[in-house]
Amino acid sequence: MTEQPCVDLALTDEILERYPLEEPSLIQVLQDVQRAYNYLPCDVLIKVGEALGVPAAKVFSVSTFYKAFALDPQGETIVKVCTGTACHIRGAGQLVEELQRELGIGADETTEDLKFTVKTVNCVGACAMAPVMIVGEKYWGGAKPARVSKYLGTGGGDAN
Amino acid sequence: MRIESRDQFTALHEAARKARAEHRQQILVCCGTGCLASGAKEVAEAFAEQVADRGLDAEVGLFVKSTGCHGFCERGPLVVIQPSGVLYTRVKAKSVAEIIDTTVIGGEVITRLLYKNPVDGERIEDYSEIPFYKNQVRVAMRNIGRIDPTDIEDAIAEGAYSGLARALFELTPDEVLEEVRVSGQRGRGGAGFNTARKWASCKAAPGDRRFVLCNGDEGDPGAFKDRSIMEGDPHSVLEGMIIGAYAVGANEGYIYVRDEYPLAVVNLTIAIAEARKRGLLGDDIMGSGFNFDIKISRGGGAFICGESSALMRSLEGKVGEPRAKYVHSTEKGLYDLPTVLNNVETWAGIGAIIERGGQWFASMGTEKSKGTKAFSLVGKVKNTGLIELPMGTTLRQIIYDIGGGVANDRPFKAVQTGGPSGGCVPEELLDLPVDYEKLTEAGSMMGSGGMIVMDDRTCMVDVARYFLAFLTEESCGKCTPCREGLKQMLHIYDRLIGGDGREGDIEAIERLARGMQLGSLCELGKSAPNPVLSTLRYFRAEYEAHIHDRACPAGICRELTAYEIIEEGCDGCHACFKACPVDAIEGVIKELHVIHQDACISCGACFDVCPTEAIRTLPKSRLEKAEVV
Amino acid sequence: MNMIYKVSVERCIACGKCELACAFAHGSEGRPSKTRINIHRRGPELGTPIVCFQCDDAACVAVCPTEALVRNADTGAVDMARSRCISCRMCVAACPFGNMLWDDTYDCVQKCDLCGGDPRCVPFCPTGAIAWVPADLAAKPPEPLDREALEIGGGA
Amino acid sequence: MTTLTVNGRRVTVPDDATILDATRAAGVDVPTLCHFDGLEPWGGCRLCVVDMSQEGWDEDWFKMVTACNHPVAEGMRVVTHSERVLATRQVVIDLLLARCPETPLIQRIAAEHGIEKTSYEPNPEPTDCILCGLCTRVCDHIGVSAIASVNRGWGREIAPPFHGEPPDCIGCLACAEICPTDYIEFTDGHVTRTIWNREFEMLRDPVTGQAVITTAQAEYFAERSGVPKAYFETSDSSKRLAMAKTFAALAVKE
Repeated sequence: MTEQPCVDLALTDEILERYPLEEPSLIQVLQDVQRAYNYLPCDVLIKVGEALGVPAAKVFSVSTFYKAFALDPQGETIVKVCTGTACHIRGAGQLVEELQRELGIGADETTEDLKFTVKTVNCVGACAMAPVMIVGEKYWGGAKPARVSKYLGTGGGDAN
Repeated sequence: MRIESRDQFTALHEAARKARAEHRQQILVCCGTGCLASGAKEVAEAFAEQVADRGLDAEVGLFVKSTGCHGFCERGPLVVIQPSGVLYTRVKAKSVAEIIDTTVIGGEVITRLLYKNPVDGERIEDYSEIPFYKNQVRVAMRNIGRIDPTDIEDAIAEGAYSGLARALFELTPDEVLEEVRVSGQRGRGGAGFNTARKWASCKAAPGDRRFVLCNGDEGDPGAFKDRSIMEGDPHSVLEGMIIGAYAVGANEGYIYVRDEYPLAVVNLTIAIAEARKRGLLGDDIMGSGFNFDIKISRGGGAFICGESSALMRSLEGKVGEPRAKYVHSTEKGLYDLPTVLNNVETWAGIGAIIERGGQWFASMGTEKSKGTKAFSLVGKVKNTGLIELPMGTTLRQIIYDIGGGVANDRPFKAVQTGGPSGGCVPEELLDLPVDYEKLTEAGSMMGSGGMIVMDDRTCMVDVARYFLAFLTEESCGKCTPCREGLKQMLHIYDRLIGGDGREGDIEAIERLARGMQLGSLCELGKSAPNPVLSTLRYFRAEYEAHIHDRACPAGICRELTAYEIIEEGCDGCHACFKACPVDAIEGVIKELHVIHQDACISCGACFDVCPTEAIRTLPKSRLEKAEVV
Repeated sequence: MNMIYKVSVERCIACGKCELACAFAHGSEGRPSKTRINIHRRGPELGTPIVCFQCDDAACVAVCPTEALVRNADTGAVDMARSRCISCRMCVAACPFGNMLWDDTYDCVQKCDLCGGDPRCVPFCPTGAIAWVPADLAAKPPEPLDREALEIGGGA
Repeated sequence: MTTLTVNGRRVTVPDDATILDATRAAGVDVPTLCHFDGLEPWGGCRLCVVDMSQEGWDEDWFKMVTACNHPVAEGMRVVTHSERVLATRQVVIDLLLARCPETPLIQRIAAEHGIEKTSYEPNPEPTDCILCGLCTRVCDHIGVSAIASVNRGWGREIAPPFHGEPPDCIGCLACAEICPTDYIEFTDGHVTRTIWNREFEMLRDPVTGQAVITTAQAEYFAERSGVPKAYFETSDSSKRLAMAKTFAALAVKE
C-alpha cells in the first residue's frame, strides 16, 4: 500500500450518522466513504469497523472483494471504459489502448499527478450506445479512440 | 395526502387521470441513461423553460415530462409528442423552440427529426408505426416512457398500484398466490424458476419474520432491462413487491441495486419516499391493515452478487460468497430466514398480472414460458435498444423485424444470449422461438435478456475468451473448479488467440468444462463453460483454424491477423491514416496508402473507417511466408 | 438415582488398573497414556487418582468458544461433543485442575465422560479408592484401608 | 433416523446428518480437504462430490452434490465412485495440483487419483495455501476474526487486515494447527510466539518455566468467559501435580 495522506475523520462521523451501527450497514457506509474520500483510507476503515462492531479483517475483506472500492487514492477524474460484451465487440479494447497512450496508464491505474484514474467496468447498461466511456459523470456513447483526448479534456472540466 | 382507504385510492386515480386529460398536448422527453448521455437533460430543460416563458401551459394545454427509457437508446435524445405520437430522434436543445412552434403550435411535422428506417430509408412519423415499437407487447415495461418516474400521481394515473388495490381489498393472500400461479410467470432473472412455486415455498416455511427481496444487480454484460425498469417505472417494482409481501406474509423488503446504476437508485429512492408519503408503503397500506416497507441497498460492484445466496450475504454486509443451496433460500435466506428473491422484471410484471388476471398473462407466450419478456438488443444490429415481446418470438423476428438486421448489412454470424452464463446461437437456429427451454436446448440460456448480435467480424474464440476473462475477474474464488478452472481455461484461450494453440487443446477445454459444470458450487461456475461449449458446438472449425492454421477466420485476433490495403479499392481518402493510432500507414491524400506491417498492431481501426472497403485482413502466417520468399 | 463419582485418596494403592480400564473403554488401543484418569504416584503403593470433577460452574464450559462442552443431564458429566470441537485447547488451558487432556495422536481433547453413567474404571479398582455411589452416601468418610492385608504386590 | 443407501448399502443415520456422515457410517471413504468435523460444512474444495438421487426421481437421474453439506433424506441413493464423480474429482485435484505443485498433501491426493503431474499450467509462484478457508473459519469461531480472505477469484488469499500485523489476533495458533498443508507459519518459543508477523508474549508456568499460552489469549478468554485469568497461568501438568498434593494433604490420616 502506498503511503496515505492524513484524512479528515469528521467526514466519517457524518457518514456513520446516516446508518444503523451494525454489520449490514458496512457496504453502504463504505460506498459513502469511497465517494467522500475518493478511496478507502486505512484510518477510516479502522474507525468504521469499530463503529459497526465488525473486525478489521472483515472490513478489509469486504473492501477488497467489491470492485467499487479502492484502497489507494484515486485520480480527481475517474475514467471508466465499459467492457461489456456490446462494447467489447464494438471496440472497447481500442479505447483502453488509446488511454494508455494518452495518459500513460493502464486499467486500474492512476496518473502520477493524481488527475486521472482509468478503470474498466463490466457493463454500465448503456449497451445501445456502445462503446461507452465515462469521464467523471459524463457518458460518451459511440466513443472513438481518435476522440479520447477530447473526452478527457471536456470530462476533466465537467467532473469538478 | 395519505391514502387511507380503497375509495380514496380510486378517487386519487380518477383525479390524476382527469388532470392529465386536461393537457391537450404532452411532450415526453426520454431521460433514461442513454438519452441523458446524449444530452436529454438539456433538451428537457429547454422545453420546460420555453413552456414557462411563453405561458404555453395555459395557452395550448402543453405539459412536458421527463420519462424513463423509451428503449430506442441509440437514437437519443428521444422526444415524443402526444397525442399525435410523433417521435423525434437525436433532438438537440437548440431545436426545442422550432419543435414548439412548428409541431406543437403549428401542427406540422419536422421531417429532418423523424426516425429514418434504416431498411428503406423512409422517414416514419408515428411512434407506434416504427417497426422497433410496432412489434412489441409491453407488460413489465408497460408504463416506461409514458410516465414521469419521479411523479407518483402520474404513475397512478396510468394504473400504478391498481393491482395492489385489488390484491389488498379483493383477494386473500392465497388468492393472490393462485392468480400468480395461473399466470405461469417464471423468474425473469435467468433461471426461470416458477414465481408462484417460489412464493408458496416461502409462505409455507415456518417462522414469523420473512423477507421479500428484489434483485436489481443486473450484472450480465449486454443487459440493461432492469436498469430501464428501475429508472423508468420504479413504482411497478414497488407494487409487485408489496403484492408479493402480502401473498407470503412478509413485512420487510430490500431492493439490491447495482451501484453502477445511479439514476435507478435516485428514482427508486424518490418512488419509495413518495409511496410512503401516500400510505402505499409502511404501516397500514391503503388502510388495509397490512404493513410492509422497503429499503434500498446499493451493491458494491460484484457480478457474483446477482446470485441469490451471494446477494443475501452482501445485504448482510458481508463478502458476496455463495452458499450451497441444498436448503432453499425460501426457507433459509436473508439472515437465515424465509426469503423470496425475484428479479426486477419479475416484480414489475406482478401488478399487471393481479390487475388483469393470471389468465391474461398466460394467454401470451409458449406452453412452458408464459407472458412477455424484456430483452436488450445490442451489438452489431441496426436498431439497438430495449424491447419487450411475447415469449416464443423467433430470433429472426427479433433481429430482423425489430432490430432492422445486422448493422452495415454485414452477414449475421451469431447472437449471444444469457450473458456469461449463456451461449452463442448461430444462423441456422435463427428461427428458434425464444423461450427458456429452447434457448437451453440450443446450449445458451435466457439469462437476464441480453441479446448481442454478432456479425462476421466477430471471432467466436475471442468471444468465448472475453467471457472467460470477465468471469475470471468476477469469480468469488471460494470453490476450486471456478477459481482455478477459469484461470486455466483462460490460459488455454490466451494461447489459442496468441497463435500458440496445440493439438489436444479442444479436448482439454471440453474436459475442464465438464469438470466445472459438475463440480462448481454455484451457477456462476456451473454455467461458466456455456460460452465455451456453445462456440465449440457451432463454430468448431474456427477453433481448428486457430490451432491448425494459426489463423483467425474473422480477422480479429491480433497475433494471427494482418491488414493490408487493396490497391484497386483505395481512393486515397486518408481516413485510415488519421485513424491509425501508431502511424503505421503511409500515404498522401488522393494517392494509394500503404500499411507498414512492422509498425502495425493489427488494431483494425483503419478497417473500421475505410469508406471503400479497401482494407482486408489476412492471416499473419501468410504474410510471414510471403516475406520469407 | 443421582450418582456421584467418589475418590478416596487414602485407599489408593497406585495399581494403575483404573488407567488401563479407562484407556480400554475409550479406544481400541488401550494405551495407558490415553487414559483420562491419572494416578499421581507419591510413594510405594501410594497414589492419588486425578480425574475430572465435572464442576458445577465449570471453567472449561465457560471458555469453550463453540459450545462443544455441555452438561449431560443424565450422567451429570460435562461431555465433549467431538462434532463441535475445533481443537483450540482453551479448555485445557482453563481447567484449574489440569483435568482436560490433550491427545496429540488424534489432535483432540479428552476428558472423563463417566462412561455414559457407568464408569468403567470403578469395577477394576481393587480397593474401592474410586467408587460410583449415590450422592447422599458421598459425604460418608471412607473406611480405612488395611494395607497389610493386601495381597497385591508392586502397585506402580 | 433416516435410511438411505450408499453404493447400494443401506445405512441409517440421524435426520440431521449429511451425506458425508452417511458415507462414513457405511465405511466408504470420500476424500475431503476443506472439511473439519467441528466446523460447519463449507463446500469449497469440491473434492467430496458424489452422485445423489432422491426418492421419486427417475432411476437413472443423479445430481452431483458435495457430501459434506448435503442433508440426507429418506430413500436417497448415494453413489460415491461413479465414473463422472471420479472424473470431476480428478479435475478438481488436478487444478489444485497446478496451484500447489509442491505441496505434499496435494501431491499425495493427486497420486491417489492417478495424477502424477498436473495437466494444467503450474503456478509460477507455488503456494501451499489451497484456500480451504479452515483457518478463517476457525478464527471466526475463536471469536476474534483476526484474518479473512481478501480479494476475489484467482487473486483471493488469506491475510490479516491491510497485510499488516493483525490487531485482533491473540496468537492462539488455531489457524496454523487446523491448516491441512501447514501453510501458516509461526515460531513458538518459551518467551514469545510469532504468527502473522506479530509477536506475542507467552505466559510461563511458574514452576517449570514452560510456555503455556499467550498473554493475549489468556486475557481474551478470561474476559469473554469470566474464568479468572490466573487459571490460565499454569500448565495442565503442574495443575495436576498441585491438585494431587492438595488431595494427599487432605486425605484422612490412617
